[in-house]
Amino acid sequence: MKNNSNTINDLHVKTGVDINRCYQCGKCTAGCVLADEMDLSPNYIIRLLQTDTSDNFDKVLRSKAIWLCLNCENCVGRCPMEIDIPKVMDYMRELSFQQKKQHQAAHSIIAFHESFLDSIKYTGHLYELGMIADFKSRTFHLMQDVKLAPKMWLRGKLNLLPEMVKDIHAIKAIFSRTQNKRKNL
Amino acid sequence: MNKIAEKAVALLQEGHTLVLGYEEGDRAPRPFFCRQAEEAQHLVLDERCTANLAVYLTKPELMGKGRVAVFAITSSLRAIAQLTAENQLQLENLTILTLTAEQEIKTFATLEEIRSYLSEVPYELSDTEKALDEKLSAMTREERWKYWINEFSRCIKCYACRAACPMCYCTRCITEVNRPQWISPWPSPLPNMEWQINRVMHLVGRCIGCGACGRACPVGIPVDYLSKKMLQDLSEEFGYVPGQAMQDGNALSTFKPDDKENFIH
Amino acid sequence: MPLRQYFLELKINERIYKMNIGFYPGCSLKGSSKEYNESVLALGKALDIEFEEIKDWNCCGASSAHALSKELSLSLPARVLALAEQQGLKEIVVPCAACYNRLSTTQYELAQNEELREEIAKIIDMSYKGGVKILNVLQLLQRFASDVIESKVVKPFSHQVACYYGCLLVRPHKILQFDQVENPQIMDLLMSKIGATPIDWAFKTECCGGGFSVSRTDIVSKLSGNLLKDAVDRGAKAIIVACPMCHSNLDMRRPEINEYLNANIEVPVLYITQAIGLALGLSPEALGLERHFVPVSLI
Amino acid sequence: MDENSEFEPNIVAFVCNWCTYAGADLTGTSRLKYATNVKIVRFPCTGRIDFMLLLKAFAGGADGIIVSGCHPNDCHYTSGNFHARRRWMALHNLLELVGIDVRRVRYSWVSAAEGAKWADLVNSTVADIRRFGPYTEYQNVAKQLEMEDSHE
Amino acid sequence: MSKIGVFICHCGENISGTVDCEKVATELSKVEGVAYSTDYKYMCSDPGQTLIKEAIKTHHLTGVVVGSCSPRMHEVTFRKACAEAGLNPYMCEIANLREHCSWVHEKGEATTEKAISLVTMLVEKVKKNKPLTSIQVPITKKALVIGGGIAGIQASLDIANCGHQVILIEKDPSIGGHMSQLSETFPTLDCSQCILTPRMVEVAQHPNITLYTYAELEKVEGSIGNFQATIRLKAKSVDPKLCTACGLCSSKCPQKKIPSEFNAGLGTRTAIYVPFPQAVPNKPVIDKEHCNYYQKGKCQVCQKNCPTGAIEFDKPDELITEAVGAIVVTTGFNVLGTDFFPEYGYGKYKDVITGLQFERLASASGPTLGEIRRPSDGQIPKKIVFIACAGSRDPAKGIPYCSKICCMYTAKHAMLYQHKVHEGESYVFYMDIRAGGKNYEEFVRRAIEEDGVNYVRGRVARVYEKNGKLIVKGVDTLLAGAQVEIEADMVVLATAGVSNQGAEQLAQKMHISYDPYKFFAEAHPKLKPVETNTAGIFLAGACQAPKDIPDTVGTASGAAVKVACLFSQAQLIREPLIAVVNRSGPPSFSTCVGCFMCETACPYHAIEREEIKNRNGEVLKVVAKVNPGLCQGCGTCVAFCRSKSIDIQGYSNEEMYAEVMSLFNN
Repeated sequence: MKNNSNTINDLHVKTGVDINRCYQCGKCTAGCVLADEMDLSPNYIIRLLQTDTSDNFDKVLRSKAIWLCLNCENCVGRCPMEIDIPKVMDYMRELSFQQKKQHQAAHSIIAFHESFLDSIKYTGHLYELGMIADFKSRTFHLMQDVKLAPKMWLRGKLNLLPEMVKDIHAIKAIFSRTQNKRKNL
Repeated sequence: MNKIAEKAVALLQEGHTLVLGYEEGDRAPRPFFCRQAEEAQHLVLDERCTANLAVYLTKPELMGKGRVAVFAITSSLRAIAQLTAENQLQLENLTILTLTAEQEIKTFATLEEIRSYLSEVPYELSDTEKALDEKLSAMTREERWKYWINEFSRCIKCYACRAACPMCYCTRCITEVNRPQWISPWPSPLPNMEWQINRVMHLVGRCIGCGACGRACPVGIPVDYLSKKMLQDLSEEFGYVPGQAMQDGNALSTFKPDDKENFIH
Repeated sequence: MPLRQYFLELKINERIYKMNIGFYPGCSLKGSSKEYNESVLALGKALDIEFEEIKDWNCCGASSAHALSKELSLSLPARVLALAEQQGLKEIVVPCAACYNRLSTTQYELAQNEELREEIAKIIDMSYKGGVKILNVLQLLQRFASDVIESKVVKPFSHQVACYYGCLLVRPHKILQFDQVENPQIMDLLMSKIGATPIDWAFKTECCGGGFSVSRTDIVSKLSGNLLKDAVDRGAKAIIVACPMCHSNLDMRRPEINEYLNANIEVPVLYITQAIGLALGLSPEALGLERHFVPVSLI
Repeated sequence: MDENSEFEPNIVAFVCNWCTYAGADLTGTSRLKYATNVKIVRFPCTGRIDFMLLLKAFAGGADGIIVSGCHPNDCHYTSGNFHARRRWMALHNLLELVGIDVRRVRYSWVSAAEGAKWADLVNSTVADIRRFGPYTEYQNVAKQLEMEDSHE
Repeated sequence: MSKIGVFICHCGENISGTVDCEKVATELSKVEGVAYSTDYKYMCSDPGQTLIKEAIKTHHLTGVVVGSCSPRMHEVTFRKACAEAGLNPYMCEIANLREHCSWVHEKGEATTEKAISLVTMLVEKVKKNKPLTSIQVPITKKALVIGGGIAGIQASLDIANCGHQVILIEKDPSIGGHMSQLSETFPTLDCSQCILTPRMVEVAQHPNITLYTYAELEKVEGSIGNFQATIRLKAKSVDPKLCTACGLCSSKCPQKKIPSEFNAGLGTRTAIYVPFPQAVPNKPVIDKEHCNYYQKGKCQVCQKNCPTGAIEFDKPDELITEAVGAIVVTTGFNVLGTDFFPEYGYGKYKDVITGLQFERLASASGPTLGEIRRPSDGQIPKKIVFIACAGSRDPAKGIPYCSKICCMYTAKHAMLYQHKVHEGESYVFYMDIRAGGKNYEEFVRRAIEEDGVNYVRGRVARVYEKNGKLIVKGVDTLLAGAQVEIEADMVVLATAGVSNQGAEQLAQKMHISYDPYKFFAEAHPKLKPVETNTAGIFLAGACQAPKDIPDTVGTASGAAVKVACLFSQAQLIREPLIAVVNRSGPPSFSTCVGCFMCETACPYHAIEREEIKNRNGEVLKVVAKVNPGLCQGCGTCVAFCRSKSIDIQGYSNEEMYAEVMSLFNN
């Protein structure tokens, strides 16, 4: 079923990536370090999007793969048609997150991202200790890395207190503004 | 006896039958055909000399068969370079001299020497021309049209502009072509304009910007502005510099595949 | 083309002059990768390069922002670059490959799209021109070290090394325009200048698992494990990196990695700045070597 | 411009034999309709078109002129259209200088396959010239000539 | 006083449907100089033509204007009719009332008005027309064929067998081209050399063929029927007349490590060499770039050893000029280097080779005598991977187009491998299999079904070496993108076919056009596949685009026929629509002032310089003159001539002026 929301066009407009150039050679997948972890391989994702049906679009939004992509850019570097797949992944992740369609296996990854961003939001920097704590509380991976943290501290790799950006309001403002952006998307 | 005169005498003794130069005139120095050593002392050469002597070089009846020497000012040199590129002059039976900025007499043996000498001398519009340029470019198109039609309506079709131009050496000018009659012979604003447009179009990539045409006009139409302005506007696209004539054909007989075509729909 | 010639050409592009260079450490260098920061600064001193830290800089958003919000992922780096402009910095060094990548990408995206540029400028509420030149550590060394180190070497770093570039330094080539994508050479050349013998191996630019260090340690140990194994199999006595993420994954996650490989790989992982520092006779402490999880047994 | 709504412009088209003339033929065979104001004059090549013919057309009473030939690199004579383009660069500049209304000269490339483009070109040109109105400005000056002509 | 006849055609309803033909005819009869004006249902029909002929005779017409369909349709017809009635055909003009009027306008006044002016325009033109007689150009019945590959060989033989002289030039020391390098050929697997070498010999022995190897085209002047081709015969440093091809020189040559072009770099050759055993001619040449004598000034071992003293050092290249009537370009193609594919490690790993190199490995005349052995250690590869589209369909790094032949030769390679290494395993990574061609699809099926070649649909991301194996990381897109990793012993890249080096310069020398990829352009992609847009120059083979052998041979014979057709005419009849420079009596002789700007403007170099001399032979004036054989009648010179001294027949200034001004005289 063709959908009329014309999602592929949006994708093209917002990211500048024209996925219709893809002729499914699969070189992206062949070189992807995470393809075997993914539920949908990169080239398959592009194919699903090419069909421009809301079903298939949704399939991608709900996939684990989009969250597994590490943006290592191997695929773009080798794509004969220079299709920027990581950009597509970012775009799909953002949509998936807004529409609350994240794959449950991506929970910890998203949790990490959120903790990471919160840390920036409140300190302007990545406050690792706080971030990890926050991450654990989100994921209940309470035991994870209990051995690691002290070792890090011993080696002076862990700051007990966050280092704050002085003009923290500027950072907060950036967050709220982009927040709104995301709302009215 | 000035060094120009001395040189002229020498040249005549060397067997030149004619030395082209300037002599004092009532207003400014005027062209002077020096054939005898005795006349040589009349010769002068300085910044007051403006007439473009090159115009005579293409007239066999004036040049005769013998060897000719010419004291050329910069614009004449430009003309000579261009005329040579257009197969109108054989440099080997000409002796071309000029007075350098250091007041030295320099003799040129080859076209290359002339070109390299000229490449030192930059070409640009005079202040009066710049003024006119500003005045015109400030106008709307309609105003420009009125301005020029008004100017051309004063033209009396004497063709002094043609006679004075070293580049107008055709034995039959288009104005004399009557099948078809491209340009009506009698003076009237439109044919007058048509004549000027032809003149200027024929000078694209050839005009050396000496301004002789303008000075020659008895009714003072700034006809030289048109060709000079074209020279300036198009020099970049056409890579044409006055005096640096293109050997492989002129601006209109050659092209670049990537010439600009922003005006094409 | 022959490496020497290639190297020369790279040098020609880099005009050599001495001046204050902006410095953007990024969060990792202030926290989990202090030693990188220390070694960069120490090396800077040794080669008398003046660094000027960007005042009140913020995190670039690294591996997370772009996953959740395009605007955010552009705004955070944009602020950093805007600050650098305010400070009148012509160019800035960004040792962290992740930051380097994000900053460069942002600069590129904003240069491509005027609308976006204005939008982001509004968001960060600062003026943004985008003229600042962004250098990674290798480019820095290339300009200030490559011709001089050979003469300055006191303790040749005479070991077989695997130069590991990872993804963020070389890709996307369209944006970074840095070295050869599939087979980069700059690190190898620098290392050979201090007496090391870089090996030819297969995972030079393969991903280590980057941002999954915490969230998907299993993936990290697998990816990092594979490349570590290849390097060791080919006789590498040390892994040389220029990216804190690669370092933490290869160093801090070593137990998990060994577990995955069920092997006991002890090859140390050094920042190139540390390796060069050692060769120039700087003390292990000055280079923060003691902070490593995998002891650096080479010295 | 209401006063020009009934005005039927007099437009002449100078086209090359190999591309645009054939293109216009294709317009016919595909039965595409366009305004009757344009009359085609066939030249072997745009390189043949003398700039004086443009001036003469205006003098004769043309309100607009179309010049069209092969696209760059498609010239039947390999380079005629390139020469034409250069000549037009110069003339365009000069007409601007003397204040002739260059908008009334429409230069274009129409290939033998672009029947539709030819129809569009004609229609848009006719529309434009309608908007500009008759080129009386020029024709009046031309008339002065005729008057003196009759004095002869 | 001209008497013009006007004939308005209804074209059934086609014109009269929207144009009032009667009115047009009556209106035209009022035009000054029109002696007869009428309209008729079908002017092109027999009665229609008779009507015109009769009118010409009865009214003594001096010119005819037919208002009908486009001149591109029936100009010839009507001009012929006029000629039959004794009127010079060039006194007949066609007003395009159908395509340019009745078909594009609605019925009405305006349409009829337009029709009237269209006809009037041409009446005014015809009044000024001059009778013209067509030009006859003699034809040099000798063809030049450039490139001695299979295309050049085929074309030469075909033309020669039609009884015409042929000059075949080849830049390499031997003819044969790429085909001589191939092992077996698809889809029949017959040995390439076995079918090629007899033809090569035939060329060498054919009485009508003059063969110049080690020769290149320097320049071409002239036009169809009469080209002047200047050919550079590169110095071979060996006198073929004295040389007995005993081979002693090569065996003694100290330079032994030069990569052999014939073996695509897999073998070596000496500085004085015969490219391959079956070479034609089978005489050695000295490669100056590698010869000690030419490089260092000493050695001359070959000279010392030559029993017949055939070695001639420091002999300069020779330039010869040949008059030919037609040219066939068969310069072939080239295989794309793969250095831009670092991920495949070509050049880095010895055992990653190109398709052409595999051909040499598989060829009985190759470095391994036909055994598939890996270049690195000479072992027989147990596992081999073929990567299709290495460069093709890859705008990012290679070329956007499909190279057409790779699918087939890859299938062939895999097949040959399976035939030679029975226990071997072969994989082909492909995107699409393009096997359009007689018995092609069957061939590929055979590779898959009978020879058990593993076809995997997907591209390879990278190849790297590990413990002596080449790790190939690919994908199977048919398994929803499952990754495939193969430990191969050898990898063969199906490298793209690209235009030959120097193609661009050659095209410019001959004034023929080429596409963005530097392949030569056909005059029409479908209907003129072997013609170029320069009359008398034809194309064949892979210089147009990658082609397989059948296509190449087909186009070669096609081009040969075109040449034969041309040569079958007694002489070329050309339309007299060409430029002429006016001439008059003394003293001016011509209004041309000899600025020769027309010379630089002419795309056909048709402008010559004529010296006008007096009785004692002194040059009075140099003026332009048009070579009627070369002038194609574009008229660029006419618009350019300031003094209007050059004009073009059929489109003269006077005619065009009259035609244009007629529009406004109302």
